[in-house]
Amino acid sequence: MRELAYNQAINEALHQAMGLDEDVMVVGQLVDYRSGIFGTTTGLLEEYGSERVQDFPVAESLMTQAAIGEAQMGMRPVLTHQRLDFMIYSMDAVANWMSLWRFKSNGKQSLPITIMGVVGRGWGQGPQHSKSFHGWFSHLPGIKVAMPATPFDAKGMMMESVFGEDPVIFVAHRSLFSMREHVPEMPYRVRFGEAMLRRPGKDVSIVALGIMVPLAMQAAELLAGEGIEAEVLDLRSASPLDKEAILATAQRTKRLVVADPAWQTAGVAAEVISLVSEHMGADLAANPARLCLPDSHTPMSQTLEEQYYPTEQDLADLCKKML
Amino acid sequence: MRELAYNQAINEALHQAMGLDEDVMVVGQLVDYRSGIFGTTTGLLEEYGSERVQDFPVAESLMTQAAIGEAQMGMRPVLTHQRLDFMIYSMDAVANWMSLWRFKSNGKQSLPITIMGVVGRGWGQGPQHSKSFHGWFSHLPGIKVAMPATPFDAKGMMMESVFGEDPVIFVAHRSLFSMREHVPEMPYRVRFGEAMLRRPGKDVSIVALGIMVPLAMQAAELLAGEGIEAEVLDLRSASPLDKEAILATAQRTKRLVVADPAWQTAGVAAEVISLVSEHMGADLAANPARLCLPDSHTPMSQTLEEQYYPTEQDLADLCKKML
Amino acid sequence: MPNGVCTMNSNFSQLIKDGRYIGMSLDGVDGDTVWQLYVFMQRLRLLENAIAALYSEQQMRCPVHFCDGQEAISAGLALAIRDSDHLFSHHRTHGFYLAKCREFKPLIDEIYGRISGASGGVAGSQDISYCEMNFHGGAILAGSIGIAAGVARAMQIKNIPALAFAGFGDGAVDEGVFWETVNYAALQKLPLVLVCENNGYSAFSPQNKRQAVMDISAKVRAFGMQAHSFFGNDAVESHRVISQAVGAVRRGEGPVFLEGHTFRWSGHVGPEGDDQYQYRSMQELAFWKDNCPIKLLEEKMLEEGLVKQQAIDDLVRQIGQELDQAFAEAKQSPFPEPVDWHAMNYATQTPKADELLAEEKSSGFDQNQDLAIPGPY
Amino acid sequence: MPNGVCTMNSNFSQLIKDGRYIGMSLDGVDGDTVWQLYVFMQRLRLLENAIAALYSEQQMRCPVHFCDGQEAISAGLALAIRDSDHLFSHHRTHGFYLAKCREFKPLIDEIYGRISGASGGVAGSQDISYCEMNFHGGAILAGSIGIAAGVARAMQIKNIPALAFAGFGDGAVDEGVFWETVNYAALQKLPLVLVCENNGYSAFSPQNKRQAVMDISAKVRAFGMQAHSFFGNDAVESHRVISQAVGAVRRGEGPVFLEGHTFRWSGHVGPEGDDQYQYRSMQELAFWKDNCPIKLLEEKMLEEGLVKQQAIDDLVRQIGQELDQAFAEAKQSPFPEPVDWHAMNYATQTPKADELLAEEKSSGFDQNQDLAIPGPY
Ligand SMILES: Cc1ncc(C[n+]2csc(CCOP(=O)(O)OP(=O)(O)O)c2C)c(N)n1
Ligand SMILES: Cc1ncc(C[n+]2csc(CCOP(=O)(O)OP(=O)(O)O)c2C)c(N)n1
Ligand SMILES: [Mg+2]
Ligand SMILES: [Mg+2]
Repeated sequence: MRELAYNQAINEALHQAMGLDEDVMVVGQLVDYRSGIFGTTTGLLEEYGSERVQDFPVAESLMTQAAIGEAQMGMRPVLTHQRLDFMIYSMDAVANWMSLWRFKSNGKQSLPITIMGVVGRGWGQGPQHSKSFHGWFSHLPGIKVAMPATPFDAKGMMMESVFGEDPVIFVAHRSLFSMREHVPEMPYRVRFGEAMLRRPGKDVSIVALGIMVPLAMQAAELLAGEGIEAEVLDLRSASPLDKEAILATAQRTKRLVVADPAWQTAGVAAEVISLVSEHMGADLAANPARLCLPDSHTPMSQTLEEQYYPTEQDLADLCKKML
Repeated sequence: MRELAYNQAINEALHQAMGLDEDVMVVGQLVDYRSGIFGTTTGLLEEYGSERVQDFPVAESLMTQAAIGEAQMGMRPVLTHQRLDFMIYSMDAVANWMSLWRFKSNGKQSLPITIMGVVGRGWGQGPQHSKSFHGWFSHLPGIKVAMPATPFDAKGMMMESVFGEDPVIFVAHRSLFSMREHVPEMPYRVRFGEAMLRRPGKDVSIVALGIMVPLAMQAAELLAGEGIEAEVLDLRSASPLDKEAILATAQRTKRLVVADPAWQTAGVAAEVISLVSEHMGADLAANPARLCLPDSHTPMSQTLEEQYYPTEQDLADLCKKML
Repeated sequence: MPNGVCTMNSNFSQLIKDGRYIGMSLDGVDGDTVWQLYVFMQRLRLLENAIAALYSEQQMRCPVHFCDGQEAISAGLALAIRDSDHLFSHHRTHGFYLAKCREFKPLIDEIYGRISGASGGVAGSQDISYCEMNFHGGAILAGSIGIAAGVARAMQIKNIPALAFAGFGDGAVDEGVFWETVNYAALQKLPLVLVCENNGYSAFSPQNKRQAVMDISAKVRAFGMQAHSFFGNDAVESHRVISQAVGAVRRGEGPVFLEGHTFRWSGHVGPEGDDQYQYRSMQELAFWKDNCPIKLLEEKMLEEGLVKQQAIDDLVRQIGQELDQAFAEAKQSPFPEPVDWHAMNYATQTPKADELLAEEKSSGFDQNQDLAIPGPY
Repeated sequence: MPNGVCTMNSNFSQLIKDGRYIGMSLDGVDGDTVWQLYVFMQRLRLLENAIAALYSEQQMRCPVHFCDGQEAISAGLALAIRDSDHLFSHHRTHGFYLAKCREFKPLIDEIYGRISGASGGVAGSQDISYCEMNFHGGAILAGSIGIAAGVARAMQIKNIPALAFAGFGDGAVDEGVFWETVNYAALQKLPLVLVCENNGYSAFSPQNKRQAVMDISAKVRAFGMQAHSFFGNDAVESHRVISQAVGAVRRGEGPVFLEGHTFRWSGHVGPEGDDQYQYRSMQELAFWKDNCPIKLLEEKMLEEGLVKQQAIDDLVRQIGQELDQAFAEAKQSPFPEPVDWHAMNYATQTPKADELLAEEKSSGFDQNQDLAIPGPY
């Protein structure tokens, strides 16, 4: 079976999407150079030309505003940011316009815009090149948030984002880009709000997001070595959340750990725990727990980075404390 | 005892702060006109002059960047936005610079900046004039978030924001501005992370934030009429949260309702429920609950506004369901 | 020109004599066009007067920004814009709305928060859109100017023979994203028309308190975009400048910036007035009232015998009747039903995805792979 | 000038003959100053060469942006800036850092992530600050230019006799906030110096692909700010233009924008090079290498007999030794200790509040009050 790396899976999704529909366009700084945003946009220019594959001035705010206009005219723009941090310049466009356009038009218009932000991690990215604001985006009505953890999902969620009708923030962790797995060749979809049970288990549920998913799988492996069966639920989208799947896994194991690659306070992990507590807190066999990043900006120095990012062992330990 | 309205309390805080320390400055569109940002900045120009009380171009992004520079030079700028929505233009300055400046300087510099954002509600403010992003701000490390619900707190938290060392987002709900109570004349402080028990009760805890506090008090009154004793905890700051007080009230009543004037998903209400669930979920006598805004943008039409904003009756009903 | 008339750059001083604008001429403009300009202005003025008069009934429960005194710019625009064009407006929507959508009713119903409003009552005066007419408002300054640029870009890519317009004030020019838009539009030669109603103030703050250089057109030109400014209370000149410039954009000559110098009579927001805050001089206001765009044109038309007083009176009466009826209907119109919040904010169908994408099952992820550590970048 | 040298506006074409810059003159600049410029450039070049050479050891674990080929601009800056001035740098920090901070060690230690680094190892090359020296870096484009404006504004308010500087590239000029800053600086006549290293590219994207008008200085002037551009590989001219302009700012004549046209030899980031992506022509690179700022000055100095080859060789050797020692020390320097994350992000003391504010008890809130419903605004 054919394998692709995560970045190649996104690249294939964009190639196919542009081939399927001439309204699809890809816009962002350097999308039309061979390096192609870490390989995700490579080759698009040669195939689809410079109108549809467009470099952009360093003007993130306008880039999103313009996409809103393009989407109104039936285009399906995919925007890229080499770091999600740069996207913050466009928050007015995102929060004050894009997210509420459908609402404000009384449901008459939709904006099928996909904004891919790459989240850095490691090699001293530091505080301005490593932030993942998926918690912010999931708080905001009117947009969806994709956080694919595998190449299969990366392709399928990119396709779903491009050909869906709502604006999507597509959070891609740079460190996942080399991960490989079988990716079907046909254009397929992975729907929003459909979590995936990556590993069944009866003792404890790890609900994980994005780059925490491989960590959760490794933690489950560690736990298995000690005879503990952890279930791993990959949320895949941070908004909407698959509430049913979350409640179902919590119901099965009665123990919940949420692993979210973001600051702990008031993020998606808190939302997952709230959901479960509201619906079935009384049924849990142990108090739920979170594994997140510290509520701190990201240090550059390697020794500090090592403290900053939690490990599979940290996650396994947290699960064990619950038993 | 002397009473002041909420806006007058802020105004007095600014007057006193500017009088106490010549490094305090007030900056924002129209701060130097007699209308004075709904009365909060009235009279400052006449007393402290146009260098320290400064109108600003409609350039919110620069306004915050400039404040970061001013704070480095020892100034204590207070920025104002007539609607918090306008502040979103400055999110790069807030998230990529202000919030991480102390961290990035390795603790050598601090930025005592206060940014007051006024949240609209009612009279058809609509989706671009009514958003409160306190959930976003409490997710972000390196900044504090004030949400005073009363004139006393408005003055004390403004003082504490101005003379503290960390950047503060000061969320002021426009609808509170006419509320009156006794406000001491001397310059005093209300610390961050110190919640206030506004009403004791033994049956259920309502943990409330900002404009939800008066609503919670009214709901408690309604409940009292039915023989139910609700405890009301006013968080006062959305970041840091007073974890101890939250856990203490939950421990007392074993029933928790969080009332947060923001979209429900992944906001401060979720954080409060998570905190409690993580620490003592098993001790609760009922599953916790939230009263928030719907995950929707704000409609203009009066009939829709009435559906959009929850009432004290909604809150009382939610509490009753728990008993 | 009186002291404190800071809203005008000196280009126009020779057109003012003893406090009166003397530059108006009907040369090269036919009588029918002049009448259309006049009708447009009267309709807009009377509409706003009616809103102002009825506002205290507290049935129009949304912020309302009046453009009385500024009618000549949207009048010129109304004659140049086509149905297939798109127009984006800032918060002061009424003039721009009327230029694009013509009908009173969808606006009035919207201000009353009724389901029959252009936006079904969810948006009100400052955020109104009328999608069917390619009209879109919004109350955050400058934001929608970039959206208009995106519409223009799509028109360019798709070879759609139409233009994107954005209408805004001198305040929006303070925002950085405005300059991002100017640069991008010039760079891509977009079919974009920027219409600036420079009324000299952003709320209470005069332009010279916010901008080091008053001549916005000169700044825009430095970025490589065509720019024209004109005396914005002269409806005929407004028509001339706008239609000429728009013609050039339609011929593919690239984007243009148009700046009409004008003045708002009302307060910044609401009908109550805000002159108690003394942010502008009464002398300045008097100058602009003396040079009311409607009066200037009316006098010229009468002077040149283009029209009789009777026709004007008939027009005013007829617009009044139309307005009476529209307001009466609006008040009877139903409010929106209880809504499904989710459906208001998210699409419920994905027809395109359904058409193009297959369902596939993941074969399961191999977790025994190391994460990459990004290199220097 | 070869084809594809898009980084230069035509103002400089008469200074180039047969691919060589012929504009250099030492007129009015004393030998000592020339030597200082030269020493600065050699120190910067050799520092970066050493970083590049050792980078593959994987001990400098952070993104590093080199400015080899661009040394003349920071050399000119180094001579004009004072300790009490503040300097804000973009991601390409090394030249700006050295202009302000002079010492190698705090930078090298920072790049190695050590506690002895200028930022204690939390920031690395692209985010480094050295607060004690009033130097601040940051990797988000344009953001810190506005921060510099704020520093300048505070200096103005507090009557501090110093200036704020911001160093950045042509990419930052794309951002709207840059224009907000230019407008505000001109409006307030801030003691601010903007230094643009225009190397013609934002990463791979050439300026003419991003900006409709190439002459940044002309655009800045249209906003009411003084602006000067110069051939940025001529260190003497850089010194002349910068020191003259800075002098004027010090005399209170308002802000200035300075634009040196130059070129980076290395790849955008990291030592590996990125010319495999073919975003720039080899001819263009060759032109700029032929006109290396160090070589141009060295030849001139030797030609005019200002210096002997021996002195140059001694200098290079001595800098090499200094660097060897600094790198050796950096590698021995301790890493940061485990940290208290909270204390890293929040102040632990509030001395000012403690001094000025009393403790008070609320007397309890009367909830029987109605919320206000805001009116039109
Ligand atoms: C980003 C943003 N900042 C501030 C405001 C508040 N505001 C509403 S209208 C207005 C004045 C705008 O002036 P101008 O653009 O000249 O238009 P005018 O009202 O004069 O027609 C301001 C500052 C806003 N709506 N958006
Ligand atoms: C807001 C923002 N957008 C994008 C980037 C990514 N980025 C890093 S350096 C760079 C190129 C900057 O070019 P320029 O300003 O000319 O400086 P140079 O690298 O040429 O010295 C870009 C686009 C960024 N750091 N910040
Ligand atoms: Mg205006
Ligand atoms: Mg550059």
